[in-house]
Amino acid sequence: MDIGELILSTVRMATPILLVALAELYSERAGLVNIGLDGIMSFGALAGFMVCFITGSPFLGILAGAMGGILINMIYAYCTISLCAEQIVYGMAINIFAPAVASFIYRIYFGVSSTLAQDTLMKSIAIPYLKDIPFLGKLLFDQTPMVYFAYLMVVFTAIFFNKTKKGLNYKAVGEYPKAAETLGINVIRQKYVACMICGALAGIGGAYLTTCYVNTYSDGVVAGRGFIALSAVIFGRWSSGGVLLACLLFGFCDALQLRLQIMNTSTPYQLFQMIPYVCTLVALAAFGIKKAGPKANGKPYMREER
Amino acid sequence: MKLKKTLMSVLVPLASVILAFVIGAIIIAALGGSPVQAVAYLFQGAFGTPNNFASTLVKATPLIFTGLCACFAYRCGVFNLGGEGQFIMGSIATCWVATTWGIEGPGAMVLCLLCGIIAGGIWGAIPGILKITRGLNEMIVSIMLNYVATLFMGLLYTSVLRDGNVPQTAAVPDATQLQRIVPSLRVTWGIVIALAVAAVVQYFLFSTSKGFQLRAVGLNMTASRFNGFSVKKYILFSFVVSGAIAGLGGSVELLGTQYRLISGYAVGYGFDGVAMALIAQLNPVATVIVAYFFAVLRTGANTMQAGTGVPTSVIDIIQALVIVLAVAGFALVKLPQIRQWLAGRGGKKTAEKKEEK
Amino acid sequence: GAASKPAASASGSAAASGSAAASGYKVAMVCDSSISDGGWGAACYNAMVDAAADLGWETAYSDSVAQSDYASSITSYCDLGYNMIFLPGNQYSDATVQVAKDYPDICFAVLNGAEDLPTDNITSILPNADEIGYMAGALAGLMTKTNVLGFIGGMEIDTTKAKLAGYEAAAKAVNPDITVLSAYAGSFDDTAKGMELANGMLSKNADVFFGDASAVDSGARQAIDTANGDGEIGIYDIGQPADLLGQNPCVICSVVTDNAGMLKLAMQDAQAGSFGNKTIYGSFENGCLSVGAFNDELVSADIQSAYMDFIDQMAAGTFPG
Amino acid sequence: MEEILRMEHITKQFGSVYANRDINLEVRRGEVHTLLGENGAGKSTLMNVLFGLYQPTAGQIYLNGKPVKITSPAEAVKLGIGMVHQHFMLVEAMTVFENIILGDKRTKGVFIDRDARRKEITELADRYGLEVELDKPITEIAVGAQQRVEILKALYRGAELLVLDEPTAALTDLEVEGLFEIIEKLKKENKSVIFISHKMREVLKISDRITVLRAGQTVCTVERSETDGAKLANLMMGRELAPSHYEKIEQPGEPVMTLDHVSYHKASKHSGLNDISLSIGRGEIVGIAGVDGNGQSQLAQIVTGVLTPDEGEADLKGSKVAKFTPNGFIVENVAHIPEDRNKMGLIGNMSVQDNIVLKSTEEPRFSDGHGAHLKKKAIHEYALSMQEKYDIRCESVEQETRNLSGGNQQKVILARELEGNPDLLVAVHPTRGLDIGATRFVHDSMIDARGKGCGVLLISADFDEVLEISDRIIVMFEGQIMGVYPGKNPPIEEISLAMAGK
Ligand SMILES: Nc1ncnc2c1ncn2[C@@H]1O[C@H](COP(=O)(O)OP(=O)(O)OP(=O)(O)O)[C@@H](O)[C@H]1O
Ligand SMILES: Nc1ncnc2c1ncn2[C@@H]1O[C@H](COP(=O)(O)OP(=O)(O)OP(=O)(O)O)[C@@H](O)[C@H]1O
Ligand SMILES: [Mg+2]
Ligand SMILES: [Mg+2]
Repeated sequence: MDIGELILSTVRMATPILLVALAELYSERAGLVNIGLDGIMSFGALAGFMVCFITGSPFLGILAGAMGGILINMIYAYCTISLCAEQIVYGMAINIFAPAVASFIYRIYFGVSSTLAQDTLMKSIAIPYLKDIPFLGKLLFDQTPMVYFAYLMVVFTAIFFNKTKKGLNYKAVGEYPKAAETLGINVIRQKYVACMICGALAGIGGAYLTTCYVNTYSDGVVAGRGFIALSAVIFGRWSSGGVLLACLLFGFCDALQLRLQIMNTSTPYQLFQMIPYVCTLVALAAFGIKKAGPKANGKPYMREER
Repeated sequence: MKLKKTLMSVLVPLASVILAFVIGAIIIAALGGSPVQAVAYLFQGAFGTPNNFASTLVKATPLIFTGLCACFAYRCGVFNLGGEGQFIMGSIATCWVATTWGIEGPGAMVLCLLCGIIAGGIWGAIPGILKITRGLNEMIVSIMLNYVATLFMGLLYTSVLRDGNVPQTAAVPDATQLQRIVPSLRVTWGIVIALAVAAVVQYFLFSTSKGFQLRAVGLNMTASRFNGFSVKKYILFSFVVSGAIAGLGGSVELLGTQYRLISGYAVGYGFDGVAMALIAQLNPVATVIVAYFFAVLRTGANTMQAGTGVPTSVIDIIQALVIVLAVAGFALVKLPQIRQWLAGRGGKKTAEKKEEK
Repeated sequence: GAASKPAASASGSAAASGSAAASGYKVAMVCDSSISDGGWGAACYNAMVDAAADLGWETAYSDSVAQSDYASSITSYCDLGYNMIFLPGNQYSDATVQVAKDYPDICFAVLNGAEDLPTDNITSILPNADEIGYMAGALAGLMTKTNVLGFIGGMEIDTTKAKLAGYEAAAKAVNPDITVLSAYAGSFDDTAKGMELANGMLSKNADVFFGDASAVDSGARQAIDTANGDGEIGIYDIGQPADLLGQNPCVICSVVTDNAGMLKLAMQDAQAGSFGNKTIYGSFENGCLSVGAFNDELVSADIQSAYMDFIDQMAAGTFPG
Repeated sequence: MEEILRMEHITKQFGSVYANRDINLEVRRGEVHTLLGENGAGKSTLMNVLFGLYQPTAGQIYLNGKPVKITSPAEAVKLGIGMVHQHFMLVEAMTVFENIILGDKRTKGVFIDRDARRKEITELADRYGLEVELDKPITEIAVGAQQRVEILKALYRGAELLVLDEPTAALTDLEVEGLFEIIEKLKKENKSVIFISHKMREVLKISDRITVLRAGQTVCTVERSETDGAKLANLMMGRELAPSHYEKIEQPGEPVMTLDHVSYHKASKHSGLNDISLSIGRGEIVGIAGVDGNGQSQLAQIVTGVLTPDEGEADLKGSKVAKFTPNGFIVENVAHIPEDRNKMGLIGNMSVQDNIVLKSTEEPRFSDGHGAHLKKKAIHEYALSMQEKYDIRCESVEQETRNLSGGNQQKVILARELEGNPDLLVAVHPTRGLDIGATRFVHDSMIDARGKGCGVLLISADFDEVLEISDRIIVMFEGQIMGVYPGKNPPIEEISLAMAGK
C-alpha cells in the first residue's frame, strides 16, 4: 500500500470533518449542542457550489458557504437562545429543513440533467520551503488553502480558548451562563456569536466538499459527516487539539478501509466500512472519558430563572 | 387560570402548525399549484380511504417504538441516540429466526418478537455498560453503534442472509407474519403492540416505585445516590429497556410491514424518535400522539406531492417548518415574559389569597 | 473545469410533457434517489419523459423517497388515477407486488425487475447487465497499458455484480493478464467516496475505469481527470448509462442503455391492453444497448475496429466465450 | 451623609408571586446598610433587581440622585455596583485566577496578561487579608475559600456600592472577623456596603442602618443605635422568639455508630480522613467543629454509606458494616441531611410531595405490591400532613421544590429524614442560610430526635451552632481528630485553637 497516498487521503478526508467539528466546538463551548451540522453542511455545500459555478471563483464559493451556514443556523439560534426551545429538536429540524431547501434550489436552478453541473475546484498552493521537506512536504504542504485554513483554525482555536480574555469569557458562557452574566458578559450576544461561528464553519465545511474536494453537488454529498464531527468533538474532549486528533483518526480509518476494500474484493465491504466506527469505539473504551464537556451544555438559559 | 394555561398550550402550537401550512401553501402557490387542493390531497392521503387511514397507522407504528425508546432512556437522564441501531438489531434477530430456523406459525412469531426484544436490549446495553464502567459518553457510542448496526444489516442482506438475485433477505413466512386486525385493511396487530407498550411505559414511569426512582435518577443523579438508589443499575436498566423497546419495534416492523431486510430499511427512525419524544416532553402517551401526527404528515405529504407535483423537497420543507414552528410555539408559552403576561389577570387574586394565609 | 450549462428547469412534474397529441394516459415514477443526481435517477427520469413525449403521456414523479415510503407513494399515484407506475429498480419489487394486488387495473413497470416478478399487471424491464459489462470490459481490455482495471460499484446489487462479472470476463478474454480492482462505495451519492476509491485504485496503477454507482461515478471521474493532469490523457473512463462523452476529458466512450425505448414498449403494451406477465429484455441485439460515441483522439481507429469486432462476436454469442 | 442609592416603589413579580412589593430603600455613602428578613422575604430579589439581573415589574432606581435604568449586570458594573451573590457564581471548570479575571473590562489587550494580573490580585488579596490559592481549580477548594474568591472578585472590580448577599453563611468566625475588617476598610474609603445575613450577632456588629423586609414588603428602616436583636427579630417575623436553651446530655446510650481507625484518601488533607475513631451513642448529639473542608464532608459520607473507607472498620448498631452503600444504611434507619440540599438532598424538578416520600415509595402505606402501584392519593394526603407538621410554606405540595425558599427546602428534607424515627441522624450544615425562625425549627427537631433515642452527628461550620446544641464536641483538622470536648461548659479557647490545628 502506498503510504504517501494514504496520508494524503487521510488529510483530505479529515479536513471537512475537522472544519465542522470545530464549528460544533464553538457551539458547545457556548452551551449549544447543535446536531444540525449535516443540514448546515448541505446548505453550505449548495451555496458554495452555486456561487463557485456562477462566478467561477472557489473563494467566493467558500464565502457563500459561510454566509449560507450562518443564515440557516440563525433559525436554530433564535429558537434555542431566544425562545429557549429544545436544542436537539432544532438540530433535527435543521437536518430536515436545510438539505430540502438546498435540493429545492438546485432543482429549480439546474433542472434535471443526465450529468451533474461542474464547478471550478480550488487549486492547491504549495508553501515554499516547507513543501521541500522530503516525503511529508509534498503531502502536507501542497494542499488547497482551505486545508491550511482548517489547520490554522485548530491552532487559533487553541490559542483563543486558552490564552485570550475573550476566549475565557466565551468558555464561561458554556459553563455557567449566569455567573458570566453577573460578570458583565453579554450571554445572549455571545451565544448568537457562537451560532454564527458555528454556522460559518459548518457552512465552509460543506462548501469545502463542493469547491475543494469534488466539483459537483449532489443531494447526498454530506453523507453523515456532521454526525461524525459531532462525535469527534466529544471524542476530542472539547479541545481543538483533541478534535484534530479525533478527525485524523477518523479520516485515517476511512482512508484505510477504502484501500483495504480495493485489496480484498472477496471480503464483504461492509466489514471494512465498519472499521472507522469500531476503531473509534475501541479507542474510546481504551482511554475512557470522564470529562463531560461544558457544564451548561444543552441547557437553555433564562436570566430570571433560578 | 389552569384551564387558560392548558388552552394556551394547545392553541399556540396549533396556530404554529397552521402557520407552517400557510407558508407551505404560499410556496406551493408560487410553484403554480393550488394550495387548497394541496391540503385536500394531504387529508386524502392520510385519511381519505380506510386503507389510507390504515397506512397512517402502519407508518406510525415504528415511530411510536423509537419515540418510546428515546423517551424511556431520557427519563433516566441518558441520551440514547442509538434507537435506530437497536431497532435494526431487533429486526435482524427477528429476520434471522423467522427465515433460517425453519419454524413457522404464531409460536414462531412470539419467539421472533422475543428475539427482537433481546437483540435490541443487548445492543442498548453496550452504551450503558461503557458508560457505567468506562464513563464513555453514551451519545457518541450509540451513534457509532447505529453505523455498525446498519453496516451489519447490509452485510446480511448482501451476503450472509441474502436470498435470490437482489440484495435482500428472504421474506418472513406468511404464517409467522403479524396478522391484520381486519382482513381488508393493511394495519396489523403491530399498532396494538405499540399502544400496549406505550401504556406499560406510561404506567411504569408514573405509577410504580421503580419508575419513580428512575425518573428521580434522571433528574438528579447525585441526590438519587444519596437517597439510596443505585444510579448505575438504573442507567443500565434504562438502556436495556429502551433498547428492548426499539428492538421490539424492529421486530414488529419486520413481521408486520416490511417482512425482509433491504437497503434503506429503517433509515431515520432513530432520530425521528428522539425528536418526537422531546416534542412530547418525554411523556409516553404524548409520544404516541406526536408519532401519529408525524405519520399523518408523512403519508399525507406523499399524496400531496404526488397530486400537486411539487418537488419532494418542498414537502420536506413544510414538514420541517411544522416542527420548527410547533416547537417554537411550545417554547413561547413557557417563556417567563409570556407566562407573566398569561398570569397577568389572575395574578392579583392568587397573591391576595396567599397573604390571608 | 468545463462548466456544463444548466438544463431547462423542471420544477413541476404534473405538467404535460411532449408535443405529441395527448393520449390521456399518465405515467408516474417513484424513485429513491434524486432525479437531479446526474446519474441513475436522472437517466431514468429522462427515459420516462422521452418515452412519454413520444406517446403523448403525462408524467409525474416522486424522488428521494425513503424505503419505508415506497408503498404509500405508489399508492398515492394509483389513487390519483395514473395508468402506469414506473419503478426504476429491483428494490421496489416488494412494495410493487403489495400495491399491485389492490390495483389490478393499473400497470406497474419495474426496471431491472426479476424475471419471476411479472404478474397480470406487472412487467419487468431488464437490460442485459452481462452485456453491459462485456461491452465495457472489451474496450477496457483493449485500452489498458498497465493491465489493471478499476470498477466502482454503489451498492452490491445483482445488476452491478453482473456488470462487474461481465466486465472482468470480457477484459480477460481480450487480455488474459488483466486484473480488475473493484470496490463498493456503499452509497449512490457520496461523490467524495468515489473520488477516494478511484484514487486508491490509481495508486495501484489502474488505468481504465468503469462504474455503476450513479453520482459516485462523477467523483471517480474527477479523480481520474486530476491524475491525468493538464498533460496527455493516459487514464480513461467508460461511461454509462447515458452517452457521457465530453462530460469529462477522461471519458473515452459510453455503454448506452436505452431505457426509454424499453419503457416505451411497456407503455405501448398498456395502451394495447397487452400489459403484464412479461419481461421486456434490453440487449444489444434489440438495440436497447448500444455503443456510444468514441473519443477519436484517445481511441485509435485500429482499436475502434478491433472493439467493434468483439461487439459483433458478442452479438453472435461467441464473446467472451 | 450623602445618599448614593435610592430604590423607590420596587415591585417584582414571578408569575403570580410577588417577591418584592412596593419596596423603598435608601443607602448613604460610606455606610453599611443591612437588609434583614426571613427566608423568602425578598432580599436577594431586591438586590438582583439592583444588579440588573432581574427587571422590576415596577419602580425606579436612583444612583447619586439620578434616575437610572439597569438593564443588565454589565450596566450595573459600569455604574459602580458590585455584588457577591448568595449562590456562588463560580465557574467550576476554571481556576481561582480565571474566575477572578473573567469578564474583565478594565484592561486592554487581547491576551491574558497573567503575570501582571496575578501581581495585581495578590496585592489586593494581601491588602484585604484574603488568602486564596490562585492556581487551584474551584472544585478543589473548600466552601470558605470559594466565598473568599467571591469577595475578591467583587473587590477586584472595585465597586462604589458593594452588595454582599449572605457572605458569611459559609465562613468561620475568624473569617467573618476578616470580612468585617474589609468592610471597615471600604467604609473608610467612603464606599457603601449593603449587607445581608441571618446572624443577628453579625448584623448588630457591622450595620449602620438596618432595613427590615417581610413577605416582600418594607417594614421599616432603623438606626443600629436605636435597636436591638429582640426588636429586630420581632420586626422581621412579626412575633417574639423566646431565647433558646438546650439541656446537655452527659450519659449517652449504647453506640449506634462506631468508627474504628477509619481512613479515606489519607494523603489529601482537606478532602480525606486520617485514622478517625469515634462513636455516636443513642440519644446524644455529637458535634463536629472545624473549618469547612477538613474532611467533614467525607466523614458524613462515610457514615451514610456514600463513600467506602480505604482503611478501618465501621460498626452500625452493633454489627460490622460489610458494604458501604447509601441504601444499606437507609435500610438500617440512618437519616442524612446532606450539606448541599439542592445537589444532594432534593430532586429539584420533582414536587414537594414526591421529595417527601422519595425514600419510602415501596412501603405498603404508599404503594401496593412493593412499589408495583403507587397510591397517589395516600402520598398526597401524607404530604399535606407533613406540610402542616413541618410548616412547609409552598403554594401546593405539587409545586417543584426548586422554587421553594431555602428554609422551606430544608424543611422538606427534615420531613423526609426525621419521620422514620431514625436511629442515626447525620446533619451537615443543617441551618446554613436559614433565618432565625427556621434555624430554631431545625434545632428543635434535632433535639426532638435525640429525645427519641436517635444518635445525631452534627457537622457544622457555624461554631455557635455546634456549641449550642452538641452534647459532645469533636474538632477536626486536616482529616484528623484534634480533640474531644464535653458539650456542657466547653473550653472555648482550647477548641478554637484546636480548630486552627494548634
Ligand atoms: N417560583 C415560585 N413560583 C411560585 N411560588 C413560589 C415560587 N417561589 C416561592 N413561591 C411561594 O411563595 C411563597 C413565599 O415563599 P417563601 O419561601 O419566601 O416563604 P417564607 O415564609 O419566607 O419561607 P421560610 O419558611 O423559608 O422563611 C411560598 O408560598 C412559596 O412556596
Ligand atoms: N427566579 C425566580 N423565579 C421564581 N420565583 C422566585 C425567583 N427568585 C425568587 N423567587 C421567589 O421570590 C421570593 C423571594 O425570594 P428571595 O430569594 O428574594 O428571598 P430572600 O429574602 O433572599 O430569602 P433567603 O433568605 O432565603 O435568601 C421567594 O418566594 C422566592 O421563591
Ligand atoms: Mg422561606
Ligand atoms: Mg436570598
